[in-house]
Amino acid sequence: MIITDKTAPVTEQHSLDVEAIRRDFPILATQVNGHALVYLDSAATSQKPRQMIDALVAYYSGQNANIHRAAHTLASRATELYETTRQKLARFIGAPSPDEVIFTRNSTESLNLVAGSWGTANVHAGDEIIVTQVEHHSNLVPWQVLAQATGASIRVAAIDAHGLVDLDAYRSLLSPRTKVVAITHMSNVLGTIAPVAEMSRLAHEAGAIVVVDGAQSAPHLPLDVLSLECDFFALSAHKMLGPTGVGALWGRRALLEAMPPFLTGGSMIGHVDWDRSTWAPIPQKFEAGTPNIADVIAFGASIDYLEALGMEAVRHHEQEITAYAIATLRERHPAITIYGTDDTSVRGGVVTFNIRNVHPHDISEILDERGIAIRAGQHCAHPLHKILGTGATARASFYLYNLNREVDALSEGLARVETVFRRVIDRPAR
Amino acid sequence: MIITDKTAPVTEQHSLDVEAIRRDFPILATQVNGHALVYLDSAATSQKPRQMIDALVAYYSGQNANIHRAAHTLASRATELYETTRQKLARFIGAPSPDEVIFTRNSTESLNLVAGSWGTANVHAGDEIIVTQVEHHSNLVPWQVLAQATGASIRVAAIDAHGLVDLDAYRSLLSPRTKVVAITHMSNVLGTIAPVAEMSRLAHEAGAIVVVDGAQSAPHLPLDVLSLECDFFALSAHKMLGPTGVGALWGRRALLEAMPPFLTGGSMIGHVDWDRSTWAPIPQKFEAGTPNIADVIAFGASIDYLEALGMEAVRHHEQEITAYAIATLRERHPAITIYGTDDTSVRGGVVTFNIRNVHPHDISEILDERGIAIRAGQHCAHPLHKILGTGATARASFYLYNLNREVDALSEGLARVETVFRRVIDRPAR
Amino acid sequence: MTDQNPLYQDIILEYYEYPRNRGRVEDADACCQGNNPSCGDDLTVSLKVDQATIGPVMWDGHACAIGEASASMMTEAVTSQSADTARAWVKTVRAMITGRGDADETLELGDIESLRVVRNRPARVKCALLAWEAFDEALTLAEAVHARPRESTDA
Amino acid sequence: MTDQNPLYQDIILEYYEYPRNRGRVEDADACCQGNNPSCGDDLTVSLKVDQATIGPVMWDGHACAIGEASASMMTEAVTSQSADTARAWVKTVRAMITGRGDADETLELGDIESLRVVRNRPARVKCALLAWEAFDEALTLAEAVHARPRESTDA
Ligand SMILES: Cc1ncc(COP(=O)(O)O)c(C=O)c1O
Ligand SMILES: Cc1ncc(COP(=O)(O)O)c(C=O)c1O
Repeated sequence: MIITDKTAPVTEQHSLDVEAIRRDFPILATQVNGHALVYLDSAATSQKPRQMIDALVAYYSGQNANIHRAAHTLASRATELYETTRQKLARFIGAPSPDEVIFTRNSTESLNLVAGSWGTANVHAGDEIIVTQVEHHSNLVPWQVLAQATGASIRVAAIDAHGLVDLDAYRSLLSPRTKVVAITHMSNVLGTIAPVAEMSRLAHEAGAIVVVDGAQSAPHLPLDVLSLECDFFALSAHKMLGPTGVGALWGRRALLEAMPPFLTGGSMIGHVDWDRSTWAPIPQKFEAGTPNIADVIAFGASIDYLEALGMEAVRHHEQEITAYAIATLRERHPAITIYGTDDTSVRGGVVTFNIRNVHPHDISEILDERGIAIRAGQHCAHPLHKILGTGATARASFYLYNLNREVDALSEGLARVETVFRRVIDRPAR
Repeated sequence: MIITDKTAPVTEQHSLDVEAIRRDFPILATQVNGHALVYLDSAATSQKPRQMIDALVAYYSGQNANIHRAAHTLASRATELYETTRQKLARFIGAPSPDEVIFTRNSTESLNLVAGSWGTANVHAGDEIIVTQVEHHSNLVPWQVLAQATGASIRVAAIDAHGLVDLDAYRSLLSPRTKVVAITHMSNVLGTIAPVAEMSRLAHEAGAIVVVDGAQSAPHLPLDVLSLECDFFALSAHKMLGPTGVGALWGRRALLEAMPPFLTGGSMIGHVDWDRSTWAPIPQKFEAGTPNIADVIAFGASIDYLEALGMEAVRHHEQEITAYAIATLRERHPAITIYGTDDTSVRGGVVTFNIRNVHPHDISEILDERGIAIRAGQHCAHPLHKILGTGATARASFYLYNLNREVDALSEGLARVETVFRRVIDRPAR
Repeated sequence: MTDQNPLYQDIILEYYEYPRNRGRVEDADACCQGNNPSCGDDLTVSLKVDQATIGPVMWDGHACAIGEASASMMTEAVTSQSADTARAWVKTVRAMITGRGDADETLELGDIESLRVVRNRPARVKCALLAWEAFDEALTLAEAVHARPRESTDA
Repeated sequence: MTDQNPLYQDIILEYYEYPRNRGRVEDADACCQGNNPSCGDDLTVSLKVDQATIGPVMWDGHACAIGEASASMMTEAVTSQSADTARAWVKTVRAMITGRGDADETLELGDIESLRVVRNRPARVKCALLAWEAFDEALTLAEAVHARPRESTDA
């Protein structure tokens, strides 16, 4: 293994040293289809710094053991490392205590946990669950399943023409029947950021709890769950420089303690008899079976990396590149439609677009031939696409390692798309 | 990264080249507390060959992308690699089709999936669920939760004095009320192997389905789910040279297709509307959200490793070391009690024991000072420990990389335990 | 062919620009949707079967250039054919695109040959087959509706 | 002390071999279980409180040598003490073992000093504290049972 220094390039005065950062991401030096990789798909999953990869190698090569159940040295060291990530993550998101942080597989499982455990215990026939129009399937379908099982119903809070939650419409949906408000903090399609704190205050006045899908915000925004005033917050490690297979759920202690377990089995029990069992205290109560030990530990290195850069600086960088991308694409590609607001103070580094009469798959295919990776499709947000009035969209998404020159590469790739599809583009919109 | 050959040391005539194998496991060359590590805790989690670690590094350094949803090259290559592991695992366990293999976090989640999805849809008040006395909490507590939610009840099939399932007792429990028989294939405490095929035939005659907890058998026995005649089979990658954070569930296609989803969200849907959704075909229906892509892919390297050695050879090696361990410990340590049968044709490489009047924690502590890692406690099997009449046990467990000289080290360590605790050992049993 | 994109050959772009048989067959005997939920592709194939002869067949909806071109080509291939020949077409295109199953060597592929390029692009195979699979299903449905006993087309 | 194991000092082994106050207090005012589910340790502390004085206190069950020795030491330390002093003992031992919280420097640790070795062994901290925590809980319970108003012991 190469000997490497452990820390991320330190950030000066809010501006990232992106060239130095890029050297930490081995995949960014690779070629795809004979071209240098231009990775504009971080909203799907981020790339990984060598610090995280090295942590995995170090773990499996010298520290691997099962945790929580043994007295031997490897096992207690592994337990300590695992719990250290819980502390780091708690600090990173502003959770008052590491006990309130539960490790899951991904945001999807975190949201299922809330719907399945808190929801099943607290939602009844006639209750209402409010979601917003930008929800990812993972913060929608679990609530549908809960609603169907309990006889509750789903209410949908509309967005305005800029893709921002319409607060008046939201307010008018709230009522004593509202039990849950499920909000995507940052849309993975429009990049728009929801006014979570304000929505939470209103929801709490109505007596509802607030569940925030932070899959897109945790990687990109400075975070503090207490100032968001929410009750639950879900995130995925793989979107924030971490490994696949790790997610987390933060929840308020009193709620978590009152909730029944979600999955059951080893490690989450108190006493076990043949026909009944008692549960361990939180967070163990919600972590059944052998957890994803190695990846949780390696996720600690990703959090260290983000903290060393500073989330304010990450956010600042992404606002700049997003503004540059919106301006560049608009100027050079008259047939483009860009969705969502242009105001980067309320949007993150996700630029979703269409080119008149060209299917997003064809756009991504042609870009891919030049090593440019974007997404095409519905981005796990079918209902939102109906509202946008399009079957599918193309999405370029940015992260701390992206550069304006990659936006230029995207633009050149789109010029090639326009050449191939010139004749259909020039026709009226279908 | 070091350039390494990819394959495991090829096995000749059923006998493993253990010295060569050990060179593939970097952790086995490390020291713990100033002594060469003697790792006898593989039943908790196995150590990892560099082939698996290299696969992880290769993935994150050059292949990382989210799967199933994109047209770009990295994403389709990652999808292919991910699905290749599904094919390998299907072949490894004898599943008729890769579609019948679902990736989960661990055995515990696999068993929760069956209890939560099949169970909730099919088990009703008055029904009975049979478990055996050796069940790990992960194949017991989910059934308790199901029983409590549905009004079904748990029946417990007894083991005999050798720790083997008493088939007559089992037969007498079966009735038309039996809906599920949940069997641990190989006990993680006694090492005993259940006659799954025979138990399955009897269960099917009674109209019940059979759920096998293969957490301990998949790593150690040649497997064929069809000849086991079971309906579901759960396993954990981390116990079979694979990474943490990956488990699998095999189930019969017709059952899986008829089951409702377990977790919901991205990737497992067909169509999504605001208030209802349809589901993708299996296996996607059961894999909500971004799966543990990297670890599933790396698990493929572990399966390759096991297949190159041959599971017959692995089994043979473990029978030999187990027989040697039982004989050595009995001969040199008169105050020892070893649980379970001595017949290695029906037991795996797990040797659980006690030394008179010495608490297992004290045993493991003294062994740990010499770099010997064993487990002490109840091994997630509280009810079984009540039957064994002991509060806790010490457990040494073997795998394909263990040598007889490590059994000797264990024995020398126990001699040290006896020296420290001589006076209490010489007193009558408490 | 100098600057021609390997996937977006002129023939495919031409079909994409000028779709054939796009729309809905009125009073269709059967109507089936083919979709690719993750990418939002959504095609509907509608058809009539008159005695032993298929037609008209139309497709509607949205897909990528490959998917829409393939849909147009499908309608041209199967219209006025017998059910057996239409099924041979489906099997042949499936075999050409996926490399699995047998092709009917007697069929003249013509323009359809251009779809062969998706073979090494798993993400596009689904697009190219979408309309063919929907047609296959619609045909089966239409036959069931007519409740005519049909001869097996499997070897 | 030459061949003495760092954890298993003679003093701990002596207490393990000859437990003090093992068993159950008859007609106890309170009885609390301390357990460590994953390792199967299970201790029950029972006690009486007579006026302001604690005693008898006994422990029963099974734990490792550290856990059992610690339980015996606990009974010796708290018997015949006032509730306040007993609580100061619990806090002091907790502080010594975990490094968190304040110790009462005026208490003479004596044999209990030997428990300090678990401090860097997280897996054993729980064992060493088991009986003390169970005692703490039992004392609170007993006081509640007597329904006597007690002075706060927190600084
Ligand atoms: C027999 C048995 N079943 C189930 C499990 C649970 O496995 P996991 O913790 O990987 O879910 C284990 C291992 O801990 C086991 O030994
Ligand atoms: C807004 C949003 N919510 C939820 C998810 C689901 O995350 P995961 O697939 O990691 O569970 C994603 C990412 O796919 C997302 O962008």
